[in-house]
Amino acid sequence: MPNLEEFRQQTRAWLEESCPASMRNPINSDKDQCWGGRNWVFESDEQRLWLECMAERGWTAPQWPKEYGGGGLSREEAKILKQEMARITARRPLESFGIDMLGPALLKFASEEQKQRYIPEIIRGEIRWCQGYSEPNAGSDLASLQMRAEDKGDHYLVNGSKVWTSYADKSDWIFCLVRTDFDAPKHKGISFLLFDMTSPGVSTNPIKLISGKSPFCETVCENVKVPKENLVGELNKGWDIAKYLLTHEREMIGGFGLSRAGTKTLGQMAVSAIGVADGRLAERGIRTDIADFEIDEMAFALTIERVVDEAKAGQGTGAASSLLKLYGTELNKDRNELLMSIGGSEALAWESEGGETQAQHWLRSKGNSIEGGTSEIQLNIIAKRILGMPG
Amino acid sequence: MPNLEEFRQQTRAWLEESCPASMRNPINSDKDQCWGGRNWVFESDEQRLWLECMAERGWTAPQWPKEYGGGGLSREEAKILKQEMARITARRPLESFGIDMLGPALLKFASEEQKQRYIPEIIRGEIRWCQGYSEPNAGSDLASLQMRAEDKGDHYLVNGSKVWTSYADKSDWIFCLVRTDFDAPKHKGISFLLFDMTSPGVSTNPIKLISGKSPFCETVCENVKVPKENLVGELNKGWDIAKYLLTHEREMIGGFGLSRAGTKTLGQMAVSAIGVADGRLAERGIRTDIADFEIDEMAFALTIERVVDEAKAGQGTGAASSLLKLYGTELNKDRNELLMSIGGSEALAWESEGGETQAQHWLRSKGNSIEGGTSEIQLNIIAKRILGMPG
Amino acid sequence: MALVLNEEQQMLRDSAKSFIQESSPVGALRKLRDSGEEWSPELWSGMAEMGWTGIAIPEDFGGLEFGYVGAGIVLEECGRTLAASPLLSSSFVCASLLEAVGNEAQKESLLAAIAGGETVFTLALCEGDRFDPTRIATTAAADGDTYVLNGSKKHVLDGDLANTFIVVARLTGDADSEDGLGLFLVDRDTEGLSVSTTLNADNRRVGNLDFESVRVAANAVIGKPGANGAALARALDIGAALSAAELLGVAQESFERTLDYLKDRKQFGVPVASFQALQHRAAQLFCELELCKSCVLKALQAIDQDSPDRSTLVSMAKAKVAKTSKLAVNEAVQMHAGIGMTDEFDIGFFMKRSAAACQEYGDYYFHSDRFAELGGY
Amino acid sequence: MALVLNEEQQMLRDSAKSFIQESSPVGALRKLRDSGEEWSPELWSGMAEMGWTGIAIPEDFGGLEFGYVGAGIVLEECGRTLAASPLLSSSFVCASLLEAVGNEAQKESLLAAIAGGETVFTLALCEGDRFDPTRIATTAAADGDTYVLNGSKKHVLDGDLANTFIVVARLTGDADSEDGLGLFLVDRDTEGLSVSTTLNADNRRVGNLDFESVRVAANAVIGKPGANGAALARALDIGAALSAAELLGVAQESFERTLDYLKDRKQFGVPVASFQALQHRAAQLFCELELCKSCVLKALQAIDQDSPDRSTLVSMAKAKVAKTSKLAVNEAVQMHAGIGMTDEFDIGFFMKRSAAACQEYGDYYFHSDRFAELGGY
Repeated sequence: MPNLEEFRQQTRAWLEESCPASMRNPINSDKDQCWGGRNWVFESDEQRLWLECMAERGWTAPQWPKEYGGGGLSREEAKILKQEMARITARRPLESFGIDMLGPALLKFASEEQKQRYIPEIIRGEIRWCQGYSEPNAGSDLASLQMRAEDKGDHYLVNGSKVWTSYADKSDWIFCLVRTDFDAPKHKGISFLLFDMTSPGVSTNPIKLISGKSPFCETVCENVKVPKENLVGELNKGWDIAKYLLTHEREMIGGFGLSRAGTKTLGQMAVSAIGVADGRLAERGIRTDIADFEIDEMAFALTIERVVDEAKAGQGTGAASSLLKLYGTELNKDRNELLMSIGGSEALAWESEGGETQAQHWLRSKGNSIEGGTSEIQLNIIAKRILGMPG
Repeated sequence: MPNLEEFRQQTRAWLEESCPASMRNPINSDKDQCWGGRNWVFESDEQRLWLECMAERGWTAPQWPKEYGGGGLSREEAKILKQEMARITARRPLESFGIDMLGPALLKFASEEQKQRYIPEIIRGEIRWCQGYSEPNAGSDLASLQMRAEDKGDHYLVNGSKVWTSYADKSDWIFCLVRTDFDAPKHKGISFLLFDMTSPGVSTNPIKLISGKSPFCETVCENVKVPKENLVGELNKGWDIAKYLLTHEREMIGGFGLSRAGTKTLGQMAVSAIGVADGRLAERGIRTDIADFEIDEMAFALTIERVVDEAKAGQGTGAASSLLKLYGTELNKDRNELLMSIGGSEALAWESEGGETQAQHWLRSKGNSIEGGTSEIQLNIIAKRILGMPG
Repeated sequence: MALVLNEEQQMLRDSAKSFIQESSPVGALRKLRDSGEEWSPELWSGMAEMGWTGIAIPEDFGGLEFGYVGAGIVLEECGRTLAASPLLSSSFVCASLLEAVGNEAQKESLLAAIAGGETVFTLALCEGDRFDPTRIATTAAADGDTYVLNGSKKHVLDGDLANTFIVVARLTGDADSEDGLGLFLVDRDTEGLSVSTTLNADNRRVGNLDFESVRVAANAVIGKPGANGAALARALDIGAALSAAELLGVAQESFERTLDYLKDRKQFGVPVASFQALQHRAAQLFCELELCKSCVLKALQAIDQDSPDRSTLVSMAKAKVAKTSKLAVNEAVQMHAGIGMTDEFDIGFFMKRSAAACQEYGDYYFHSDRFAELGGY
Repeated sequence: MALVLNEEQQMLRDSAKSFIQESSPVGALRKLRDSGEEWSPELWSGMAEMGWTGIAIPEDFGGLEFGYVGAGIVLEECGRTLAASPLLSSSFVCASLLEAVGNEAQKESLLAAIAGGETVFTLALCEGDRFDPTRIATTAAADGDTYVLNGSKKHVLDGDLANTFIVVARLTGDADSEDGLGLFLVDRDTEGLSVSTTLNADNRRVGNLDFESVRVAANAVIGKPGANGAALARALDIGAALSAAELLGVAQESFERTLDYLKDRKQFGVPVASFQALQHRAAQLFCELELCKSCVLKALQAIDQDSPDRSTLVSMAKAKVAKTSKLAVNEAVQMHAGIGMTDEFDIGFFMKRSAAACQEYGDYYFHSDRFAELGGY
């Protein structure tokens, strides 16, 4: 297809010209990742510039419709853009839950006014969003949520708490599941609401994890007034939006299993750390476990590839997200257990000068199989929805 | 305790004198194990003689009361007898479900007349017993059994089928769980019945397993008349007896994990089969798995030892039988999987001149975690009875 | 290349499935076993008519040139019904060797005969009980332009059916050295060759071969003696990858049968499939099987594309599928419980075939070790 | 010897449990961490008053002579509340070395001081990141009747608390040879010794030692240089077995806390403990823990009885408990789910301590390898 080749050439030329040199460096600290929003302090002019010129073309959200400020690219063009950015190791201009989570749901469920209001802001990185699903004591039983939004005529009055709201303390707005019908069966009284985090009555509290500091917060709402126009989709039909978002989230988290592609393999790291005897890794028990892990890791990567290719070929089952979430997160835990064994006593160290320690990565990985729906929930979903087991 | 030492000396002397030379040889074929009963054909005069002289002293059932023909020995004396028999590698004079299973239940639940009638016969090996618990389609849900025993005034009329009745085709009598109340909740309408296998209406059918021939049968009863005096314990209270027997059976089957004590270890067998490289078993993956297995095997053997010692010291939880059944049978399956890997292609052979092949042992071992209550049932029991988990 | 079957391959799968389900359901294996037979010549003729015997052979030599992805599709379906045939030995492994290093005359005559299913070849390689393609003590001594073979081979797959053996024998070097091997065509009835067979748990027979001064003519030498390493390695990768494909069929079918059984069977008044502990185990096994599907397809594509990662991908596939298949058949028998232990019920046949196929062309241990070695650790 | 605690040992367990639960519950660890401290000198004094610092030391040298089963009981209870102390390093491992090869003067003075908790010793052995008691490159050069040490040691347990190090250094041979090692007492403030410490995930600090021409006087040499192999091997077995005992306490307590949590916590309207999949996992873990109890007791008895199988039993125990403890803490966090990931909740402390204790005196891989080696394969 000649126009794709042309698109590639143009994109390459534009990127070469537009992407500042420092935006091609590897990510070294949190500040290197631009999250945008009202209170974002750009670490450099180049960071600001890069966001602005990408946002102008809608390339912070390349496949979103042009009418809302998106890039309007086809899947093939978006892939080319990604490849060309990778070619010059360009950073993502904007990290955003608005783009990764909320946006797709808005495009599917929101009213025209809502799309026109919220989506351009998201694309330009002007509003930073956070997500409010889980609640204290709800856990895997997400639909048992208790945050209330009472109809007060011209507004909803919101009361309750959310947990695991990532970056709630740094976000401008929240998208949120709330209970709007208090008598209906639990899945049926839930609505999807947006509100400004600066509304009176909203407070946030960072949560410390076993691995140390975290972006997670507890978010408490006390008599928060939310305009009724902030309801997305139908009243009491918020669960459909939640399911759509959760499936999306599962796929992202499942990707963890592969997040270190391109770096050294575990086997190579083990050879560096442990050494070789008789032509093989000196610690044979670990060698066997590493081989098992790497086989699974490769098989999992191929499975992602197959799922994507099947979807393209119209053969997909559409039920892969639970499998990917389950397997990817369990693999990442295995990987970290092996890294702890390979590292030996050195891996136990808690403090380091350069970012997180291996021990902290290891502890953090334990949350992978909990957040976004526990492994047990994924197994239930697979058993019931895919395998058709009753009960 | 001087009288124990005296008992040991006397026992040793008596065994030396009484145990025929051929009864000290290892068991090589099925006929070497004497099961007694009406139709038993002794393989030699010595086999008959050994049974008779041991039975005369009650030493086929050393700890049973003297009044019914038992040995009347204390636990310590019985242990000495066992040790002294082991010292000269004397065979067990009688294999018997009457001794291993039925007898203890009779001593606990039967009437005086029943004890006097059945127990001496068991001790002398005159009646061979089989067990009728499981039924086709009942599986783990033992209490859902359907074999009916209707009260016909002077007798019960028995109809239904049992499966997994070991050696039913060779046995004289059966002890059996039957339904006597058809309206009560399922555990509450069950009774414990004994009857003669030559009764009109009883037929047996051997069951072939995936591993080949087996002692298991299906036993069908069509209008079998059973005298009412053959009921053991109270009417409709048979489930208590069943539970007592099952706990007993679990402990026996769990012992499988250790049945090869004294022979070569798996590691040694692997060294013979696979050879050594760089001072270790040449196949390192198998080596790791063997070490894991042998550690578990040793830990399991020590756990049996600990359970026994704790029971002696009055510290026992009394809940160990499910653990032993579960772990012992799973270990035996692991052992056989490893033997298949160690043996390689040779282990796949189906026919051999000397008894069962490794492949047959391997396939047979798969039944260990099913018979006598599946592993899943043992896990349920542990979770609920020991760990107190609800539901 | 997309990790997905193309339209042609999907059609092949559909036709393979319907042919094998009809002509060789699991009941056919039971009948063979009960009558003391190992294979069905009628099934073999049917396979030849379907073109399976030549599916991976170039069109020039009478084959369909469908590649090894196609061969894998066929064998996976055979695995699902446990259909026994020498397809893997003859039409895939031996044919690949002949195609790679045979001379034109050999290819013309032999490949066409294999493609037509008129003859059966098998590879006589291993001499011990564990798969070890390098430990070869059987010798081939040059005598003019002929060779004289001495030694023995064990556990030769389809050893009772094969008309001709491709024998791997040593020209030079120690029993352990990788070089110095030659490939020789030896007919079953050659003087000095004695063949005995062993019945295995899966009702297939393997051959044990003894060579006592077996003379091989010049035209029965394949390739260049001492220089067939790459072709042999590729043939063994083909064997391992296709054995993984067959095993995937075995495992997948046991899983599906078990799932159906759990849904049908009631205990404590509810379907057994409603017990959460079994649901989670089934879901876990499902995931493993999904990974296996990806591995097998990728390994077969790697062969067809002559990928530099071929051996790594093949070892990944065989190791992963062997491990998963073992889990699948163990879960199958355990979840069927009592009835699964009876010979009357078919599920035990899957366990038996799985154990044998796990070992063919290298077991889990062999391939995970090779995977690590190729990974540089 | 019966595989059961005798009455005296049971009383010890009861008193140890109530002392440690009261004086050092898990909250004490949190407080130490939050205030940047590693240990509590008050707790240490309390332990000394209880006699724990001398529990395995002969009465002649001021100890209780309660044996290593007694030491294990104490450490298991410490494991349950994650109580940090240098008991294992000082009172058990170093004391056993001094008792075995120290001369009378050393025993009189040093063992009594250890037994009274007045001083803290630790063993400076490993030089790499994985436990390897034979790879010793630190040298000890004789100079008259003194020795001069050069080299370094890593990850020395309780390296920040110890007043005195027992340093393993090489007199002769390569870095890998098992013979030629000497044991040297080096005080913390000796000239030429520099000590830095690293904070680990479990809030304990390990030491990194550098020896630059550190001169050791004749009376600071323990045992006969080059001939302490058996004593060192025994001391390391003591370390591994007691580390298994502590780890058993960690694992058992995480299991029990998790079980309680599952019973309390409701999801979908029922207690989480009523889900069968979790029940089966809990039951499986229960079985593994029961096996661990048997292993640990047997290994400690083997030390007390000087059994010829001591090393095999110790490696069995450490390998089994390390594997089980890892499972236990992983299940604990997973089953606590979200709240288990928060620092606010205590269960994460068990995961951290488990990882560290798993590695002390050899991890699962080290001990399962040694188990196989001792088993002749």
